[in-house]
Parts: sequence; C-alpha cells; structure tokens
Amino acid sequence: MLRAEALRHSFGAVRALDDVSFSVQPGQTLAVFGPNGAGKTTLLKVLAGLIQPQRGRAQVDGGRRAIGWIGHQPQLYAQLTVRENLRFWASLYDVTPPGELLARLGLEEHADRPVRALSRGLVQRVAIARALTHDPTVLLLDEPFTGLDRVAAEALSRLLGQHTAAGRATVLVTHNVEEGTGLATDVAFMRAGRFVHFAPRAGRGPEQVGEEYRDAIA
Amino acid sequence: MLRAEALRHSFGAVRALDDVSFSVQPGQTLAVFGPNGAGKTTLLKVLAGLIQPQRGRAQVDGGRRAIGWIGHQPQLYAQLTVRENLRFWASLYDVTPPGELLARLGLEEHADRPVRALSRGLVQRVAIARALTHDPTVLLLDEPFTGLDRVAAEALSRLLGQHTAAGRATVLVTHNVEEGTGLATDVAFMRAGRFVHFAPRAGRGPEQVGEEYRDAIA
Amino acid sequence: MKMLRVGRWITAIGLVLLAGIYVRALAYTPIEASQGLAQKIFYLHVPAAIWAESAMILVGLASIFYLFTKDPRLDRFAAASAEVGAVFCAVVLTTGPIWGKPIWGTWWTWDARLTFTLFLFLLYVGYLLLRSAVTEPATRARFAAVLGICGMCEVPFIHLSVYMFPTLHPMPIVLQPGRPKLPGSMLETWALSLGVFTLLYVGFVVQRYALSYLREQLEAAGEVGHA
Amino acid sequence: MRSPDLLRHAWAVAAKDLLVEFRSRTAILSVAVFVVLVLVVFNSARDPTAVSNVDLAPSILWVTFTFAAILALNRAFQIELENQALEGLLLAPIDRSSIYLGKLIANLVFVATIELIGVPLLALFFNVQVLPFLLPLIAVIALATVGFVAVGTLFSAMTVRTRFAELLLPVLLLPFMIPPLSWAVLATGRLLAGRPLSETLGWLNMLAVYDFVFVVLAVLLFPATVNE
Amino acid sequence: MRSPDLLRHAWAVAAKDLLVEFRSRTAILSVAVFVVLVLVVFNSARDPTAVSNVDLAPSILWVTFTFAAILALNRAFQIELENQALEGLLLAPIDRSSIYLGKLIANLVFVATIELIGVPLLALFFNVQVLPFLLPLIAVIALATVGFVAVGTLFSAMTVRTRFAELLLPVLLLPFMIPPLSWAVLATGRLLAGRPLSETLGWLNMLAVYDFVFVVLAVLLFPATVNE
Ligand code: HEM
Ligand SMILES: Nc1ncnc2c1ncn2[C@@H]1O[C@H](COP(=O)(O)OP(=O)(O)OP(=O)(O)O)[C@@H](O)[C@H]1O
Ligand SMILES: Nc1ncnc2c1ncn2[C@@H]1O[C@H](COP(=O)(O)OP(=O)(O)OP(=O)(O)O)[C@@H](O)[C@H]1O
Ligand SMILES: [Mg+2]
Ligand SMILES: [Mg+2]
Repeated sequence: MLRAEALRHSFGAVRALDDVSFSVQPGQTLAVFGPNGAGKTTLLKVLAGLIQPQRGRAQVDGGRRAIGWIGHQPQLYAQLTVRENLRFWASLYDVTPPGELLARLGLEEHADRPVRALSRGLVQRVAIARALTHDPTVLLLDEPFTGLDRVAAEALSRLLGQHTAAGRATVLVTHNVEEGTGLATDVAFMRAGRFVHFAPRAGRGPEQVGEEYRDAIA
Repeated sequence: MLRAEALRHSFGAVRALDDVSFSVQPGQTLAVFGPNGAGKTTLLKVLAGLIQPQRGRAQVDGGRRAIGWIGHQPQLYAQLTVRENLRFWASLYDVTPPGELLARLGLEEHADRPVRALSRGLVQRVAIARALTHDPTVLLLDEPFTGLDRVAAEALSRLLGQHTAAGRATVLVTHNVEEGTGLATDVAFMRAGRFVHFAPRAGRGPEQVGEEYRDAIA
Repeated sequence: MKMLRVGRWITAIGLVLLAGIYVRALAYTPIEASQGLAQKIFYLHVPAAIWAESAMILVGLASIFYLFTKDPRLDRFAAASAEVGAVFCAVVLTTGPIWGKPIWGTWWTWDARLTFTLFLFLLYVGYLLLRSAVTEPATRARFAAVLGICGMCEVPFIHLSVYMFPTLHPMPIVLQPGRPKLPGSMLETWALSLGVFTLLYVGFVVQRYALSYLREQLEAAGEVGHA
Repeated sequence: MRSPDLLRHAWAVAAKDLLVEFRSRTAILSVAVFVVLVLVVFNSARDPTAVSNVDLAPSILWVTFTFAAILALNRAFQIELENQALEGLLLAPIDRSSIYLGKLIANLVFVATIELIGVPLLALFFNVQVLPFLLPLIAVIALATVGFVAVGTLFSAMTVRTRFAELLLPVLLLPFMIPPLSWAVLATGRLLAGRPLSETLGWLNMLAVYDFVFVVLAVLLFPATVNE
Repeated sequence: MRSPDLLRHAWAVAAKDLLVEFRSRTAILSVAVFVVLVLVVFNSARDPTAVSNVDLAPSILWVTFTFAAILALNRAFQIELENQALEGLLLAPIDRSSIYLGKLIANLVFVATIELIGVPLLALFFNVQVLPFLLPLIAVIALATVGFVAVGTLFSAMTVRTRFAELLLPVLLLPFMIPPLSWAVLATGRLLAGRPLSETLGWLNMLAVYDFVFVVLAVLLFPATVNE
C-alpha cells in the first residue's frame, strides 16, 4: 500500500531524512512520534510526492488519487466559503463532496461562511473534510488534531477508526502519545531523521509507549 | 492586574463575545476552555487591545509593555534568523534578549537559522521566546502548546509555573484539559461568547474539570 | 423615515428652483459678448465646482472631528458629503467639456485645472471605494477619516493650480482675492444659482445620511435576529 | 491523461481563481480606475505642448496593458501560496498542465477585462478614432496578450516562490514581452494612423506564430516548474 | 513618549525592514534590471521616428519612479502581514508614529536606491546630459519622492488590510501623487533643457510645502490607521 525505501533528504546541512525504510499495509495505522525537527513533516511530504527525496524511493499504491493529506497549513482559499472550497477540491478528484462529512465534523452551520472568518479549530475541521472528500485509501496526517476541540477530536478519531477498519492505510504524525497510540496498529519513533524504533503496537498502552518513547529519544 | 468588564463583540452576525466579565490577580492563572469558535481568541485579542470591543472595557495594569502574547500565528519574520527576530522584538521593548531563554527552549543550535527553514514546533518555540523576552507581567496565551514536542511542552510548563510563582497573571487558552488544569489556579468554560463557568480550580483534578467541562458544554 | 422625506423635499424644491434659475438666465440675463449662449452653462458649472470642492473640505472637517469624538454621525455625514461631492464633481466634468467644445474647440485638454478636477473626482471615487473595501464599521470609519483629511488638504493645491501652471481655463473670477469682476446681473444670477446648489447639496446629503442610517439599523437588526 | 479531463480540470482551476477575484466586489471598479489613472499619469507627466497625442497613444496603451498584466500575473500564484493551496493542487490527481491552463485562462480573463475597459478610455482621452479599425485592433490586442500572458503565467509559477517575486517576475518576463509588444505597438500605430490593413498583416502573422510557439512550450514546460 | 525613543524605535523598524529586503540577495539586482527594462519598454514601445528623446525623458523617468514606488509601498506592509507580525508591532509599547516613521525610512531608502540606479541609466539610454544639473536634479527628485512616499506609506497601511490592495493603493494614491509628480516633471524638463535654475525654484518651493503638509499630516494620522 505504502512503501518507503532508504529515504534520505537534506536541507543544506540539515539532514531531515536519514535512511528511512518501512511499509504500511491495508488496515494498518502507523503512528510516528518524534521531537521537533526530527523530520516527520519531511517524511510525509516525501511520501506524498511533494518533495523528491535525494536518495531512496517512496511509493503509494494508487498514486496521487489515493492520498488524503492533512498538513500544517489548511490548503484552503480564505476568500471562498467552506462549501465552495470543498466543491472545488472535490472537482479535481472528479467526485462530489459527501454531504454527511460536514455534519460529522460539526461544520453545517458554518458551511456558507468564508474560511477567512472561521476560527482556527473550524478551519482545521474544514481541512480534514477536504482531505477526506475523495475517499482516499492512504491517509498522511501531520498533527491533524491541532486546534480541534474535544468533540471534533473525537469525531476525527472515529472517522480514522472507520477508515482503518475499511482496510485503508494511515500514517499519523502527532505529539500526543495518548491520542496517537489509541489509533495506531504500529508505532515508530523518529529522531534526527532516523527511525529509532519501528514495531507493531502489539497491545502496548499509551503509558508503555510513552515511556519507551522517552527512553528512545533521550 | 487584568480586568474585563461586560465585553461584547460581534463579527457581522456572529456574536464572538457576549457579556464577559472577570478579573485575574497577580499569581493567578486562568485557564479558558471552550469549543471551536467559542470566542477564546477574540477574548484574548480584546484583552491585548488588538480588537476594540463594541461594548465593555478591558484593562491591563502596566499597559502594552506588561503584555506577553502568544497567538495562533508566530509573529516572526520568516527571512530573519531566530536571533535577529528576538533582537528586533526585544529592541522595541528596550531590552536585550535574555540568552538563557534560547537554551531553556532548546533553540541554541537553531539560533542562526532563518525562521522559514524551521519546523513547526521549532517556530512555536521561537514564538514563545519572543513573548517572554521582555519579562512581561501579564501573559495572554492562545494554545501555546501547539506543535511542541514533549520536552518543549515540559519546558514551557516549567516556565509558566515560575512565572505564576513570581506573582504574574496569566490567561491560558487550550483544548488540552489536562495540561490546562495542571497550570491553572482558576478555570473558565466558554460557549458561544459567554463564560458558562468561572471559578477557582480549588483542588479539582483534570478528570473532574474535564467532566464538568463536558457537562457545561453539552 | 422622516429625515429621508425631508431630504427628498429639499432636493425637489432645489430642482424646481434650478429650473427657475435657468429661465432667468436664458430670458433675463444678458448674453456674454465673446462666448454667446455657451456662457449660460456658467450658472451650472461654477456653483457645482464650488460645491465639489467645498464638499471635500466638509468631509475633511467631519473626519477631523470624527477622529476625536468617534461619533458615527460624523462618519455618516462624511460619507454622504463625499457621495454628493462626487456627483457635483461629475457635473463639473460634464458641463466643462460641453462648454469647452464651442469655446476651445476641444472637449478636453490636459491642463492643470482640468486634470486636477479629474483627480478630485478620482479622490472621491477612491474614498468611496475604500469605504466599500472595508467591512468592519469602526475600521472603515477611521480609514475613511484619514483619507478625508488628506483629501481636504489637497483641495487648496487644486484650487490654486491655475496660478501655478499655464492653463486655458479662466482664472478665478468670483472666488479670488480682491473684488469680483462680473457684470451685476450675471453676478446676481450666479449668486442665486449658488444658493440653489447649496440647497441641492443639503437635500442630497440629508437623503444619503438617512439612507446610510437606515442601512446600519437594518444591519444591527439582522445581527440581533441571527444571534 | 485524456484531454477532456485536462480541460475540465483547467476550467475548475480557472473558475475558482475568478471566483476568488470576484468575491471582492470592488474588483472590476478598481481595475477600471486603475487603467484611468495610468492613462492620466502618462498624460499629465508629460509636457502637454511638446508631444502630440496620436504618436504616443499606442505606446501608452501597451505600457498600460503590460503593467496591468504583470500585476495580474503576480496575483495568480499568490492566491495559491496563502494557505499552501499550491501543495494541494500538486497533490490532486490532475495533469499538471491543467493547472497551467487554468491559470492561463483566469489571467486572460483578467487582462482582457482590463483591456476592454482600457481601449475605450484611450480613445476618449487621446481623442483617437478606434471604431473604423475595431476588428483588426482586437486581433492585435488578443494575439499579443495571449503571447505574453502565456509566458508570464509560466514564469510567475517559478518566481512566486522566490522572495521579490514582484520585482523578479518582470525581470524574467520582459525580454519575452519585448518582441510581441513591439510588434503590437507598431501594428497598433499603423492601424490608428489609418494605414491599409495589409501593412499590419505581417505583424499579425508574427504574433500568431509567437503565440503558438510559446503556448505550446509553456504547456510542455509547466510540469517542470512545479515538480519539487 | 520622548522623541529620542520615537526615533530609535523607528530606526529599529526600518533596519529590520531593510534587513528583510537585503536577505533576498536578488533584491538590488532585480531593481536594477527592473529599471532597465522599464526604460527599454518605453523605448521600444514607441515609434522611434515620431517622438524625440529629450521631450520624453522626464515623463519616463517619473513614470518609472512612480511604479517602482508603488511596488515598494506594497511590499512594506506585506512583510508585516505574513505571520501577523503587524499585530506584534501593535502590541509593542512603542508610539504608533514610530512604526510609520520606520516604514517611511525603509521605503525612502528603497525608492532612493531605485532612483540612484535609474537616473544614470536614463542619461545613458536617452542620451541626455544630467551632470551639469546634478544638484538641482537631486533636489527635485528628493523633494518629490519624500512627498509621495510619505502619503503612500500612510495609505499602504490602510489598503494592505483590504482585498485588492495592489489595485486599491494606486487608486487612492495617484490623486495625491499627481501634484508633486507634475511639478517634478516640469522642473525636470526645465533642468534637462538647460534653462536657468531660477525657473525651477517655484516648483521646488511648492514641492517643499507639499512635503511639509503631508509628512506632518501622515505622522499625525498614522495612529488612526492602526488602532483596531
Ligand atoms: C473641461 C472641463 C472643465 C473643468 C474640469 C473645469 C473645472 C472648474 C472648476 C473646478 C472650477 C472651480 C474653480 C474654483 O473655484 O476653484 C471652475 C470654475 C470656472 N470655470 Fe471651469 N472647468 C472646465 C471647463 C471650463 C470652460 C470650457 C470654461 C469657459 C471657458 C470654464 C469657465 C469657468 C469659469 C468662468 C469658472 C469660475 C471661476 C471662478 O470664479 O472661480 N470652465 N471650473
Ligand atoms: N524548506 C526547508 N528549508 C530548510 N530546512 C528545512 C525545510 N523544511 C524543513 N527543514 C528542516 O528539516 C528538519 C526537519 O523538519 P520537519 O519539518 O520535517 O520536522 P518535524 O519532525 O515535522 O518537526 P515538528 O514536530 O516541529 O513539526 C528541521 O531541522 C527543519 O528545520
Ligand atoms: N475576523 C473575523 N471575521 C469574521 N468572523 C470572525 C473573525 N474572527 C473570528 N470570527 C468568528 O468569531 C467566532 C469566535 O472566533 P474565535 O477565533 O474567537 O474562536 P476560538 O474560541 O478561538 O476558536 P478556536 O478554538 O477554533 O480557536 C467564530 O465563529 C469565528 O468564526
Ligand atoms: Mg512537522
Ligand atoms: Mg482560537
């Protein structure tokens, strides 16, 4: 579904990816934890094809159409309304935006407001809706819970759970070990561009993963 | 230290603040929880004087010099290095940036890189340093933990704890009830522009506050 | 609303009187020797020009007081005055060429007075554009006030431009230092028409003011209804 | 990729751009006033006694259009940078050429609007006759505009991600704008001077060839400017 | 607020702006090439047989400077919008006028750089003598530039927070640029034609009065454009 082979990438003197290899199968969710600047965002961008890695190869079955992406920036047009944004992005994937997504993310009453007038958390919800409109089979999520309130965070967790149950693959980057572990089937720790740990979660709880993470990073 | 009297503000038809009054004394930390779009950011902007409320009055002892602000956006110049940014902002407050702040936030090795080359979490650390350089007596923090890794989040918690111990006032907006309650002396829940709960924390733990929050919002 | 009705009445009376002025001008005032009938447009052109400039001054004065008092009525007045000033400016810019074609043989030349009047018009347009580009009322009022004050300071430069450039356009005859050099009955007709234009200015401004007040009330009501 | 898809996606991108532009209700009015101002600046910035109108009209027309086009081009990709929407476009399973075509269409509509306002204003202000030569004039303007907007859209895709895009874009662009521009000026001058149409046919042919070469080139090269 | 503070903070703001501009190493080069290209456009966009050089030189010089100034002004506040740094400036305990002054200084340095490059290029391309009149020419350029950059900086603080800032700014600004610009063009024309200095003194005086009125006005009014 998703394969990374010996990825390496540097920005000038900074090594952002240093020999990263892994693969994610259908139904798996890989949670990637790592300190700031470890290279998590760079990894996701390489997987999505937004950055051409200097060495190695990333491959996603189904190509760009299969990818759903939530990044640090919402990728929305601030002057357009929520509905217009979703309709535009959906049209690039030749689908119509599923109406119930707005309802599940609590966006119905905001659907006709321009994105620039929304609060941070509401914008993040629209970004989530945007990433899921075309029913992607591979999700690349960079701190998708940012700015979400409790209700929205739970809605997202539920959506991601269904997604995994339906046999799709997810790579999830987050700093919240609890949230991340809850959703993960596999866990990786990243430090200075390297995977220092990569294993199935295998029943470990958030506390145990958190402790191992602390040790691995220190 | 910090007083808000009957604040009201609307953006067009959206009522973002609806009769909010409270005050924060030295040594207090008010944690404000609320769903997306409740008006938390608007409240902080009104307190900082960035938005003139349509009704009511906000007052901060010591004026603009006393305020330290962390917002949704880092307020940094992407082309300048970390050090240059801090030096510039410090010069507007007629101080020199304290050197140990960089060390405490783990920014020393990044100090001479331009902000545009930093990862999200590193940028957020610089924004924190920026807000604290002039040793403010009132902190207005809008989701300051966003994007921070564990180590940085702990460093920030420690900084905020010292700040409160030194008799300063803080208003902290966050969606993480655990983190927020841990730092708070007072807790407020906000919904649709109103404070629906505002009381001293009085020994309540995160679970209890979380439960009350859930009930208050529902 | 009462004010709107009052404004409409004043305007209507002004328009009737304007027709009267032209009856007087065509029937009872002597025909100017060198220009012939074309000079009759004088009674439309000059008062409109004077009010086009005065309206900007009034916008500026209202803006200064607005910045001190933050009274929304002053902002509303400034907006109304700018709209009416723009209309009068447009009148000058149409009557001028109509007059110029027989006298100068061309509709338009790029001399200083004409160009600067055009820019006064664009100043009005810019002012109104700026108002429409900002949605937040308080910000809109402050931005508009800043532009209005700058506009006011620009007017003397426009008024004096005839002295600074070689120009085809006549030097000030009435509004000049020293005594007006205009035959008595022309001066009388001119004074009457200036009075009528003053009435028109007041009528228009009262109407625009009332309209913008109504619109604000509606916005406020919509806001309450929605919340 | 099938070509109906290409066009459909291009149209989606263009429609979105135009909608973003249209949302600010002041747009068309601002453009109109902008053109007026440029024309007036040229007029009042010169000594009115020294130079005659008809000689200058073509140059001023084309310099105005050039500057307006540069402003428009800068906006085209600025829209995509705001929230990193460009990354979203690059992630979408659409042919990269359709992004280029969409941008091109939006820019052409934008510049055409400016020209539609500019020509009558020019005729008015400079007191020149355009009605008798309207069709050939439209042909000249259309051909020249397509040429430099095509190249400009390509370059703005590259410069937008550098600092100083506003200054760098003209630097790269103008060498390519000079040829169609000077042909267009010469053709316009002939037309306005009332010379026979046959005299301008040569320029029209040159413009058409230039357009063809650069539109094809730009469509082919665009993918190379966006792949990271 | 004491006035040394005012100046110190203004300088801090200006120095930061200039550093941001300087960071993009292409800046000076781009500006230079930009001026060259505008001059070339004017040259090749007109029929060389119809109009003589010396008559056009002042207009072209000033139209070039005007457009460059508008580009520069737009950048000035764009820098502050990127990461909402403007909010940071507004939160700082500095007099709002010092933000204005700082922006004014940075803009003046920027535009002066363009002019420093533009004048010799103009002399070169148009084959006009500037050396004999260098000092009065500098006086004219300096006075006119201060006038319109002062007003422009004020307006760009407002328009930057509206949509279509790039188009709205010239609309608002040009009515205010026309008087100093036309005086400057006339004065430049006289100078380059080798007329006695006394003929331009009147224009210089007007420019000085205009500068004085609008710089004072701008410093006083700027706080009103930023208070939310
Ligand atoms: C073509 C466009 C024209 C424009 C834009 C224009 C503009 C103006 C303006 C702004 C004024 C007000 C002067 C002031 O009080 O500051 C004025 C006054 C006047 N205009 Fe015109 N004008 C034009 C054409 C003409 C023509 C063709 C004539 C007649 C030959 C003319 C004759 C006058 C006279 C006699 C005054 C009164 C001067 C005074 O008493 O102050 N104008 N015009
Ligand atoms: N465009 C770029 N130019 C230069 N350096 C970059 C660029 N993008 C990332 N880097 C550097 O590469 C390293 C990895 O960055 P990346 O954004 O992948 O980190 P991250 O793991 O996502 O961190 P965070 O948790 O803070 O988001 C960092 O040191 C960062 O400064
Ligand atoms: N500039 C603006 N224009 C129009 N509406 C706005 C503007 N800023 C905020 N709002 C609206 O005001 C309401 C409150 O927004 P605010 O940003 O204060 O929410 P918040 O509590 O900070 O939410 P979040 O948790 O998502 O950050 C929202 O409905 C938002 O859409
Ligand atoms: Mg990251
Ligand atoms: Mg918020």
